[in-house]
Amino acid sequence: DKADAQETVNIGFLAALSGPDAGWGLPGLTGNQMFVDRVNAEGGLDVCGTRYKLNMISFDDEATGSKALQGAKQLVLEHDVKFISAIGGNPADATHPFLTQKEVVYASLISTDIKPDRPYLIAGGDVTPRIDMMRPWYHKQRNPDLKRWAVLSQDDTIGLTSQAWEVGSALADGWDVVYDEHYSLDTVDFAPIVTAVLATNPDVVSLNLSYPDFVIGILEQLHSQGYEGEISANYLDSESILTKVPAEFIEGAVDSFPLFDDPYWGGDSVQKQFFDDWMARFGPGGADDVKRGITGIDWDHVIMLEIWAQGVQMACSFEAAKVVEALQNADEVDTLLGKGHFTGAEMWGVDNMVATPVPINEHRAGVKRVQQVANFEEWFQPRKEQIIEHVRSKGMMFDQR
Amino acid sequence: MLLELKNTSVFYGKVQATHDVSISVPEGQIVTLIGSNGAGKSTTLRMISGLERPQTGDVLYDGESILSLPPEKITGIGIAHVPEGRRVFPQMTVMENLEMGAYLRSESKEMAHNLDLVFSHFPRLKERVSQHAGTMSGGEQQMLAMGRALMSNPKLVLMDEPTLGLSPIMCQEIAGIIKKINNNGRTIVLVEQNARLALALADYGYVLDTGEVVIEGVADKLREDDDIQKTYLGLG
Amino acid sequence: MSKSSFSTHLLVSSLVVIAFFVMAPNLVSAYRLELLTIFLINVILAQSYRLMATTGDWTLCHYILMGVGAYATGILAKMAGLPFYLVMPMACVVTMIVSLLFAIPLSRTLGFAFFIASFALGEFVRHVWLKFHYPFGGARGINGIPKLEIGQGGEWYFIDFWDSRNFYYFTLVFTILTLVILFRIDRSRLGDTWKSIYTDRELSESIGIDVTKSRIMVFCVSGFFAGLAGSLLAYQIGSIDPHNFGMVEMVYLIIWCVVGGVKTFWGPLIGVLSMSIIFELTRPLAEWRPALFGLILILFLVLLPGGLETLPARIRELLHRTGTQRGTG
Amino acid sequence: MGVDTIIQTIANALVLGSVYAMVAVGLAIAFGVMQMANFSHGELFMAGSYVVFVLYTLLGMPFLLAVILAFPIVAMIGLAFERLIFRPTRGNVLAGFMASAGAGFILQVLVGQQWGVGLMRTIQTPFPGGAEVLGASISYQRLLIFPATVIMVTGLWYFLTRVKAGKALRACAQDPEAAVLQGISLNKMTGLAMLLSGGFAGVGGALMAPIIPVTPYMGHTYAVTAFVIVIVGGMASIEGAVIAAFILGFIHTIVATLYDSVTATMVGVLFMAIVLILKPTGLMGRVKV
Amino acid sequence: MSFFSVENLTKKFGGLVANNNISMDVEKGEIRGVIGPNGAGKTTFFNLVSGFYRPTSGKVTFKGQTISGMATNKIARLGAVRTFQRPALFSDFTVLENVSIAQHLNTNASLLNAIIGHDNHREADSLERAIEIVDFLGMAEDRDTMANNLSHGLQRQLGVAMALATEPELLMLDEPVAGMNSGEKAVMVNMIQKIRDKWGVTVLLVEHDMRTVMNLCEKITVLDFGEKLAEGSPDDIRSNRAVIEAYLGADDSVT
Ligand SMILES: Nc1ncnc2c1ncn2[C@@H]1O[C@H](COP(=O)(O)OP(=O)(O)OP(=O)(O)O)[C@@H](O)[C@H]1O
Ligand SMILES: Nc1ncnc2c1ncn2[C@@H]1O[C@H](COP(=O)(O)OP(=O)(O)OP(=O)(O)O)[C@@H](O)[C@H]1O
Ligand SMILES: [Mg+2]
Ligand SMILES: [Mg+2]
Repeated sequence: DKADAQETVNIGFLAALSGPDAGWGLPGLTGNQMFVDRVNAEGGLDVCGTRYKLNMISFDDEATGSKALQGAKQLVLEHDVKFISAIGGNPADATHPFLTQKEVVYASLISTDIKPDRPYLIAGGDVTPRIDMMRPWYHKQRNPDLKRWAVLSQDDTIGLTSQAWEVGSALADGWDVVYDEHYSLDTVDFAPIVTAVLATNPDVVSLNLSYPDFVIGILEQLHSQGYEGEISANYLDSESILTKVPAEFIEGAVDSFPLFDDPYWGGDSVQKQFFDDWMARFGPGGADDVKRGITGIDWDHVIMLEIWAQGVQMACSFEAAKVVEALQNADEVDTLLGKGHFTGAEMWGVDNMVATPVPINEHRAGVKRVQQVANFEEWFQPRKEQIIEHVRSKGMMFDQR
Repeated sequence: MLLELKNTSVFYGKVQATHDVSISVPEGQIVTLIGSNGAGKSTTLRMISGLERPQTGDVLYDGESILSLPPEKITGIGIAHVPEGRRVFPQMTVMENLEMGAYLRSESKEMAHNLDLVFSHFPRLKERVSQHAGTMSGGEQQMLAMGRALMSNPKLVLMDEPTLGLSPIMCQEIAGIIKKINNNGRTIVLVEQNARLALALADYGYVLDTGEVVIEGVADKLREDDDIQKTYLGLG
Repeated sequence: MSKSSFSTHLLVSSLVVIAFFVMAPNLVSAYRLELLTIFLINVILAQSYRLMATTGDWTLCHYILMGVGAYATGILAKMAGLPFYLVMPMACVVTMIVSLLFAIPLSRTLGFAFFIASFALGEFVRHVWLKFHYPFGGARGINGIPKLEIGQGGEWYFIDFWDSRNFYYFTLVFTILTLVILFRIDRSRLGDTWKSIYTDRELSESIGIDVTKSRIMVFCVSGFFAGLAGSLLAYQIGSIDPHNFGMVEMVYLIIWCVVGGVKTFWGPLIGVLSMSIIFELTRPLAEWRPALFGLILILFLVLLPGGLETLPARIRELLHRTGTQRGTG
Repeated sequence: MGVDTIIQTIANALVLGSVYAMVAVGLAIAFGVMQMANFSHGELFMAGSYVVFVLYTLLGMPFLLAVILAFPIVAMIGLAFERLIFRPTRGNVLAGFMASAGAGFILQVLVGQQWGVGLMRTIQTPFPGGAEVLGASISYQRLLIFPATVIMVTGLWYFLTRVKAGKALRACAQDPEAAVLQGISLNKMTGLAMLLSGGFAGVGGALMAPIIPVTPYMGHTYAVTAFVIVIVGGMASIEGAVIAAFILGFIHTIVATLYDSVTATMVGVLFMAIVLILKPTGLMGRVKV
Repeated sequence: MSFFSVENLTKKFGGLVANNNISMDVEKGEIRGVIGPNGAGKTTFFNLVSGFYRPTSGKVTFKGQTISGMATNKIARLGAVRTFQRPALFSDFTVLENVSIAQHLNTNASLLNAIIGHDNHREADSLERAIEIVDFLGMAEDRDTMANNLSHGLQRQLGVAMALATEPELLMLDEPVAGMNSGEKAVMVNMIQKIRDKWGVTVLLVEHDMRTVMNLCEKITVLDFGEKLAEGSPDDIRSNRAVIEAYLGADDSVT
């Protein structure tokens, strides 16, 4: 039955909403808003018999630690939010002591934020760095003769951490890592960097989780400097890439941000449903036309929001400790990427990462298509010691950072 | 009267530079403004050419007020200003400087004519057409500044201390040229600290002191009046 | 107004203001108290920036200097494990030393070149933070900076400055101290000497003022207080990274000073206060907000170049003038 | 390092130097004439890219036509800056500089609101493929930039030394008051300077649009580099700006190839600091800034 | 060794020799004039001895110490202070404040003193001395006038007052009467004489105005084309053929 909600519970959205980083924050609002509206339309979130209307409040943290802390304080002290959806990285570092003290569940996009002293931080909706770890393996399977792995990403928190995990995994899967560097966030000209990469004669050039803007610059240069090997990346935005390089150039390129209109999911899948809903509302001619295409960020945030909502329902409570405990103990949770479960202690010191299936895509004639959905845990277990050893040698383990 | 100043007062911020200055310049004459430093001579010239606006009073040229015109328009109606300190364009050649003087005269025939005229007054400029103005000596720069002003074929030439910083011999030469320009039918307002030189050249003179016209008269009379010389010109 | 009645005025109004700030934790909500704390830190920063401006040197690296104080705090407190009463003075001194290193080449330039060169040197430091992961932590920065506390839990004199009320008072003490010191400098012979450099550098030089040394000294003193603000910020957030000390923050600082004015001691205070209020009130504008700040910057620089502090004088002037006025130049 | 890597690096440096030159020359013109220091020069560059985005990507005009149109369109924005910002703050470089920063924010927001703040706008490469030169390969799109810069800078040089209006512009830069006394309108000349400045930035942005991410915030990095170049080159000197652009292009490319781009930026800034210490007027500067 | 001496001072700007091998000696308590036609190098000379320029070669000594190449402020600290040809003052301050800023050399203006409040410039004795200087120069009525509201003549006098406030032993005046009417000139001449007589200050005077120079100076040095042309008493100079030719002019209508 659809009894109307009596009470309202506030949830927060804390990310850059203006300035150069707004591209990382604003899209997150779309998926979250769709979820909130759907739940409210259904009469609110059913928490063991009581229904709560969800109310999302956003705060612009300008991707800056001090502003994020101010935002966390406003969301918690003024609005008493029970959950904060965020991008993570430095803002997570800045807000965490406070949020831990106030016992608020915080969901980061990226798992690298998870630490034992942040008991209420959950992450993993975004497949980083699990996919980055599995790509060397996938390439090796596809073509066992290849040997030389080159990887580069931007010089920031997530780039550094996830590249360490990727390199460890590449080594574990028998690659020679011939290039392992980071470029500055201010880079506008990738010509010299690509020249340096190509000087190492790589078989595969991996962009790790280079931001989409950088991906284009690097690929454009790889193409123009005559690179002919394989390409691998966390996220390839095919549509924009194809404006710069011919489809043949990225034929077979591997990434892991699936398209939700990929036939692989099937016509009545949650993914297709999300895609259609999003297009109807935010796409061209929609009520809230955002004047851009759907991206991974549009559905990245909402995965964690849905997980939190399930946690609340399982715990029959909004208390952070209970919600997180319920999630950790659950056999499985539903996500937009399929069934997931909480794990991660070996990588992050605490089981606060949701391990969803990892979709692996290849480009086929210019279109990204899911090839397989891999099981991370199975892959990780036999390799973990070697990988962790490398990450530790880079100083990137949770207890070293 | 070609030019008439009626009770003009100019302020720099709160400081009053000139008080109720009235001056008449008949066509074809040389009128000189003399007085010590800071008397307001340059200010008066700058006001005529529109670089400063008077707080009160009016400036009539050919009987019409030119107060509302911006300085570049005032050049256009036939008033040329040879500024204090020469102010040639140092990194441009002599030729380019002269071309700038003819900025508003686009007709090439007229320009060629003016150029010939300037070169006839200042043969030295002709030898130096491609020299950068900044590398010329003070006297040569003064000639260039005067030549540049003549390039716009003005009816009225305002000259601000053309002998400033020149050797006595050069002063004589410049004085001769001023006379020649005047004989060519151009009216001249000459500002000078060198009162003797100025009064020797001019038809009529005004003495300025701390922003006010304290005395005026026919140049020869002023030159002979010992009292005036002692009190206002520091001569004698 | 006579001098003495003016100073009683000043005394009374500052007492009222101080009383408000002392009572604030009981008067405002917990979040507002956080805003007040941020405000106090910003006051230190803006006031130290104004000190620079008294010699006519505007910089684009003040936020970087604040960052130096914050990084020094992070490193000394976390890696060296020192208590705050050692960390804070050391952080200020470190910032002062870095300021000195900046000031030596910068003192060879003037005006606009000084402005841009200061930016470039600041960028250099920011890249040092990014490049040298040890000890600066690269893009991630330094997190887990130990809490600020006196004594240990259980001891009678234990004070936990993690508590926002306590931290507020802690910041308040430093803000008042900074204001008192900078006010005294402003009114001192030394302050006059520095202002004289702004008015006429050559003249100052000729009456025996060592202009270069003075400019370097102002830079260092200003850096010292920027370091203090940075140190407070580091303790407040507990985690710092290069992003905290970027160009956008620098532009905000300039907006405060432009809006308030730097001629008088109180200008930057007015600027920080008014802009902080506008900043919080306009949150709902989200993406449009930078445009609003752009507009404010333009309007002030074009219409009220001296900042709010000159507003009363401007109004008086406008009332004084009547329609007969003709434009000059 | 192999020979082909060295040749590739030189080619990279020439391309980068050309881009820098095109952006920096515009700044130098504006600064040379009435000391207009445009903080938002990068936003004019961004506007040039958006002109290509709108005309070429959205409306389907030929790419080169869009690039050519970027000149007048962005020049008009430059002119608006001159009218609304630089003219009222004339005589105070810092005030103009900061106020123009405000204008930059406004442009960023307007563009973001009109064409989306999404991660980027990508523009189809109009000239796919590339050329092999002595073992180095450069895409045609990049190759285009070098001759374009040569043409534009030569054109500017011709304009400033052979055309009356250009000479008048130089006259204003050398002595504004004396220029006015020759009948040259200062307002027209400052307008002209900002038109040219905007036009250069616009064409630079337009040419680069297909090879860099186009976002409302893309201009900042270019503007910062351009300011460093203009200071190294000597503020108002156009030759200085061109020379410094290529020096920095080479420094950045070589260090980024051998080490990394963070170090490259640091070396570039250090280079500027050294130039300022040794020669505060910049490489070709005549005026003390 | 003289009180103030210049030996073979040379300054080149690129190819141009603005000062060439100039030497002179000035005794304590003397008023020395330096004259010469425009462009002769007087201002350059002045800038060299006051530390604004660094000489290409040659040396300047003051009280037995070499001061050439020293920064202006250091030279000022030693007691050789210059004034400017233009009116130079701190326009946002009153007359008294201007003088009192100039006194800073003789006060304990340190950062520490500023912070603990021990360097107030209204301290009794320095204030007394500032008032003394202002009154001595006949500006008693204008003590609290803002400097930029003074008349031209008074602005120039204030410049001298500020120089005096540094308690100099050598006062270098650059065209002190430029821009003054004859009344103001007389005041200034009188003032310079009083400064020397009352405080024993040595004066070095660069001036165009012949009458002022002739009235005031015991000895005059004439420069021409960057070189020393002549040196001697006013009467010597007046009758020196070379000086007449180069500067004073044979035809007295243009001098
Ligand atoms: N731009 C200015 N700002 C403020 N005051 C000024 C300005 N220009 C001139 N004055 C003042 O106005 C008064 C008149 O100056 P002006 O230059 O007209 O005198 P002048 O007679 O030409 O003197 P000189 O012989 O030195 O050229 C002086 O007191 C001067 O100080
Ligand atoms: N900074 C400089 N750079 C190049 N040349 C200079 C410089 N300063 C002065 N000169 C040149 O040196 C020569 C001497 O100039 P200076 O100013 O010393 O003359 P002056 O005797 O003071 O003349 P005036 O009586 O006109 O003030 C002149 O030819 C001048 O052009
Ligand atoms: Mg004059
Ligand atoms: Mg001189």
